[in-house]
Amino acid sequence: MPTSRDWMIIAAARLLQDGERVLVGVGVPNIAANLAKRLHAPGLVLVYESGVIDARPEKLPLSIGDGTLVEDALAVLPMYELFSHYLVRGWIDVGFLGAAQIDASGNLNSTVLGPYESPRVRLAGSGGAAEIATYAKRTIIVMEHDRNRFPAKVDFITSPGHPPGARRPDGRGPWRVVTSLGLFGFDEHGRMGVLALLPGHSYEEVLDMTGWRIPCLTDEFHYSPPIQPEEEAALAALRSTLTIGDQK
Amino acid sequence: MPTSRDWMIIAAARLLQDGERVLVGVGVPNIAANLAKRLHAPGLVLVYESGVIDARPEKLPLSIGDGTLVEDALAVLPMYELFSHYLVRGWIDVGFLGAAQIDASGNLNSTVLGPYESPRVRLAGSGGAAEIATYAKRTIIVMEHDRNRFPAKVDFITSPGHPPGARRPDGRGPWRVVTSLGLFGFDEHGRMGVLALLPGHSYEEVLDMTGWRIPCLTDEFHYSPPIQPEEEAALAALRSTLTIGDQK
Amino acid sequence: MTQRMALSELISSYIRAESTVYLAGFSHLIPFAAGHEIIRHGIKHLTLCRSTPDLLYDQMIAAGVAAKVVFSYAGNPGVGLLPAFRRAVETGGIVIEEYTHAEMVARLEAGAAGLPFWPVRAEDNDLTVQRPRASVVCPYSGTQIPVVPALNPDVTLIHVQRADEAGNLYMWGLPGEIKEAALAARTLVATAEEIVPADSARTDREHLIVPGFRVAAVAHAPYGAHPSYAAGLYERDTVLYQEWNRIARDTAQCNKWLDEWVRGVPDHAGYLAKRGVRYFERLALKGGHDRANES
Amino acid sequence: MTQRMALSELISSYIRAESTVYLAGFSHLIPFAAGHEIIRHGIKHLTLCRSTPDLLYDQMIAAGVAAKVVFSYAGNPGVGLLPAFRRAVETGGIVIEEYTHAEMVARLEAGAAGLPFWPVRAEDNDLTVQRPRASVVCPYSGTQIPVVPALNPDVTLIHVQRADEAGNLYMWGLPGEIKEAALAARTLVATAEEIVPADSARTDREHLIVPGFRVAAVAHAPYGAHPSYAAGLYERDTVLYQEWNRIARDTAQCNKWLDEWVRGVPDHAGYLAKRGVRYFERLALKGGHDRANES
Repeated sequence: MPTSRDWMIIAAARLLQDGERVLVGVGVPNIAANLAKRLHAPGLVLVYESGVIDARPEKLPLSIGDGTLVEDALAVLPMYELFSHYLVRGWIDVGFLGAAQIDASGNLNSTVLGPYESPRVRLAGSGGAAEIATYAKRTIIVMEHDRNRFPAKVDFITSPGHPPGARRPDGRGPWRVVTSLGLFGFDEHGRMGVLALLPGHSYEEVLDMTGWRIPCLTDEFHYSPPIQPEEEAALAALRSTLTIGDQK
Repeated sequence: MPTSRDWMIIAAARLLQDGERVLVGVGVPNIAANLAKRLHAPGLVLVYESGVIDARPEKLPLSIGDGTLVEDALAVLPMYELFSHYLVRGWIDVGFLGAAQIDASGNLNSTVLGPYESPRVRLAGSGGAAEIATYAKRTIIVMEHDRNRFPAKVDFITSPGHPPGARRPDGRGPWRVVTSLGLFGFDEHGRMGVLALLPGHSYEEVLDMTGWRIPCLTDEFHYSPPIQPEEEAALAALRSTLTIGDQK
Repeated sequence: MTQRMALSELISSYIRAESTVYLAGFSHLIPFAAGHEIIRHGIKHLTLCRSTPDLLYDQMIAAGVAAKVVFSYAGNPGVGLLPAFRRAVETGGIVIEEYTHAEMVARLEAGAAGLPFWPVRAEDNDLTVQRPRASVVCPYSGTQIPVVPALNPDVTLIHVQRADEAGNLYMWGLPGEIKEAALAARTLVATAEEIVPADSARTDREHLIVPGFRVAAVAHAPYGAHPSYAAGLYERDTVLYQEWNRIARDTAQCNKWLDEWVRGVPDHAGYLAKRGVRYFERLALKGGHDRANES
Repeated sequence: MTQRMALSELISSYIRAESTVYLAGFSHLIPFAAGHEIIRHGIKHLTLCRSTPDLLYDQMIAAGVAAKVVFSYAGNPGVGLLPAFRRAVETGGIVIEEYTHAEMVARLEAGAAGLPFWPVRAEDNDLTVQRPRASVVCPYSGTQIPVVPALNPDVTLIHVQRADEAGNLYMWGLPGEIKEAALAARTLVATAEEIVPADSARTDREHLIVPGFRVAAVAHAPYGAHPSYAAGLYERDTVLYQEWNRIARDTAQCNKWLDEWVRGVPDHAGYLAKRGVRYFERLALKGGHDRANES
């Protein structure tokens, strides 16, 4: 039986199109991007902030600096060149990120829970997330849906989302959010809303797990198609490339 | 019989010390640096503005971009890195340059004879000469001695020499000038003067060929030692590495 | 010219209390052997810089070496957060100076070029609320261009797969910001998996990271990046990354681990001996050194 | 994705009158075949950029292609000056915009990074009297830092030893400012000595200069850098460099040469056929392609 985490990974993978250049963040986005490449998007160009362009990992990489990303990559650049010559110049189609918190405008927090000067939980920090979220042509965020992670306003803006009252004018910024409950988009005011629900979940559950009154952007909540056998198999195969102890 | 050009090349080569990093300019400096490396300075680190660090050319390179410079080099860098990370950061001991004109302050002209806007002779331009002359720890200039090439004031300052009335405070700037007539240095006011004469030449000849009243910085005009057999042989051997038609 | 010395001598010669050090590495080539030697020497009040502080910096923080961390991403790669770093930040035991990756590497570019600032393309976020970002006015376009200040570490220490006797340093695999950190340093020192005769690596110049004349000293440190990996030589010892994640949540456990594996061994050779030769064999990559030219 | 096309089609598709073009190359890999094709197409009023204009730009100036040259060193390497360039500058037949090498490559760095200016370390000289250099005030140190404006050529055209079908471009030997010029371009096109199947050069990534997605079009042009050289493949045809130095001093001789070797042949294949296969054999380096991994 696929878990809601599996659903989230598969739903995220489906949003990536063959041939796109995707800058892959740590954690669930990494699993989803590698899954997409093994399913419908073999020509997906996996780019990592570690400097790797067009990785073809044999195994599921444990981190963005895993050696498996390097082995058959097209290019392995100094970080400076990747950011300066590729990301901020607009050569990345999709920023594919996780975060600790997201709010109604798609602001992401990867830095701190609580006040910056006296944190309740100190997180890892931006890494490349600030520039990825603002310079990729569009951003897809993947994260577990939980009330603490979906506050009305994030504790700290690591990666700016849409500005107050409007979407970014040039198409950049948050485009889709995939969670363990459903699929979300952004209206013309740059505010997040429900596009579809994953099987077994309800709008009421989303409302309960979200820190603001999140609207629906569609009348059709059904998420389709269901998980396909080949998707489930590919995810299992991807996970099986990890040695015992590395499972995630 | 060595010509005065041979004398100039050998006298220039003698100024380079084993282990120094020398940024080698086109023309005579290139011959002299390669000669030094084959004589007393086998550990001389030949650096070229083309990006080559520690070249070990089999043949006398025809230009700073000659393939022979690349073959056994320690490093072959993008030009930007060579200038930005090595030259202007002070990692070059000796700038070793030629020029079309030099004046009493050691200003060099490689750009134009006559006015810039309506040139009598348009030359090649700075290339790296401006930065080499100002960021190497000291500069040695090698050029044929001729009244037109030794004016009181150059037509155009491509590579700034010493400022008016003083030497550069940090030791940088013109240190020695080797010509077909003699060896020259700079006094505490940053003005060029005679250090030694090549055999067969006189102070009167220098005065005649120089566009200002160039002083003597020493009482001892004798240039010693005379050309040694191994120097003459090494220069001949170096020239013999060129194929017919490439002789210089 | 580069001096060759024992790691212990290198650390005592070049790493001073209160200095700003950049122990480089990116996922691989993390200079663990050198960092542990710093702990052994009891050097204090360091400012530790790296875009990606990880296990090593967490251990150095736990050992009380650091007064400040300058960074852009502090995580245990593929495992989670850094418990000692978290504790230190959450309790105010350490000062942090935080950037994005793009800003951090731009700071090193400025340092490498000998310029006091570097222009970047960047939007404001809450980091720039905490640490307002300066800007300059472009004289051509009239626009405000954000800038970051140069970072010139007092000492950058890098670990490489190969050095030669002349101090030329060669590495392969992910470059991260290793070269920029090396070039920005006031003083650059290195540890190396192997030290080969001068000039014997000369045909491998695509992997030269800096020429020997930039390198003050080099020490031989086989498995000097363990438990991180060295591309082409050995794999990451992920079990230790996971183990630290548990241990480091408890100060007493931390200290016990440091006493056993760092303070309790005389030097890096002692560490290797304590782990045992067989321990490292299972981390060795097939092909070993021969893969240098592929990766 | 990169389109593969004939050189003639590439030139007519991408090189427009009055545009700013950077035919890159540094001593080697000068895109002679492409430049000659531009002459054949009769394209006019180009702004030609390169740090080191050489024989090719001299021929293009002689052919009346250029309105302006942006450069830092205009010489015939190892031979002397550029007669047509000299004549054009001395008679006012062309506009020049002149920098030092360090400034010129800094302009490309700015272009590659998408920033409007770049900071440099530089002193004033008479070039900056002719073309005053702007500066910005460093917000940290308060010092004036000289800057140069970004250079973003409308089209950069580079010649490489190898392209694959996906447009990935590989080169080896002196890099000069080739990569920076490629990255700064609004549109990047290339000619290549050989075009290999997609991915077949993937193990050679130290020599990748840009990935295919940055490349609009690529054309096959064997000996496309002749009479300059292509490291590892063929040597410079120095006799032609010396010959041009004599020919180009006289306008009529210049035109006669251009009529014979450029305008008088239909395309690059025609040029190769006119020279003859045997002609190129003497320029071939021993070892040929196998030397790629050494240089």
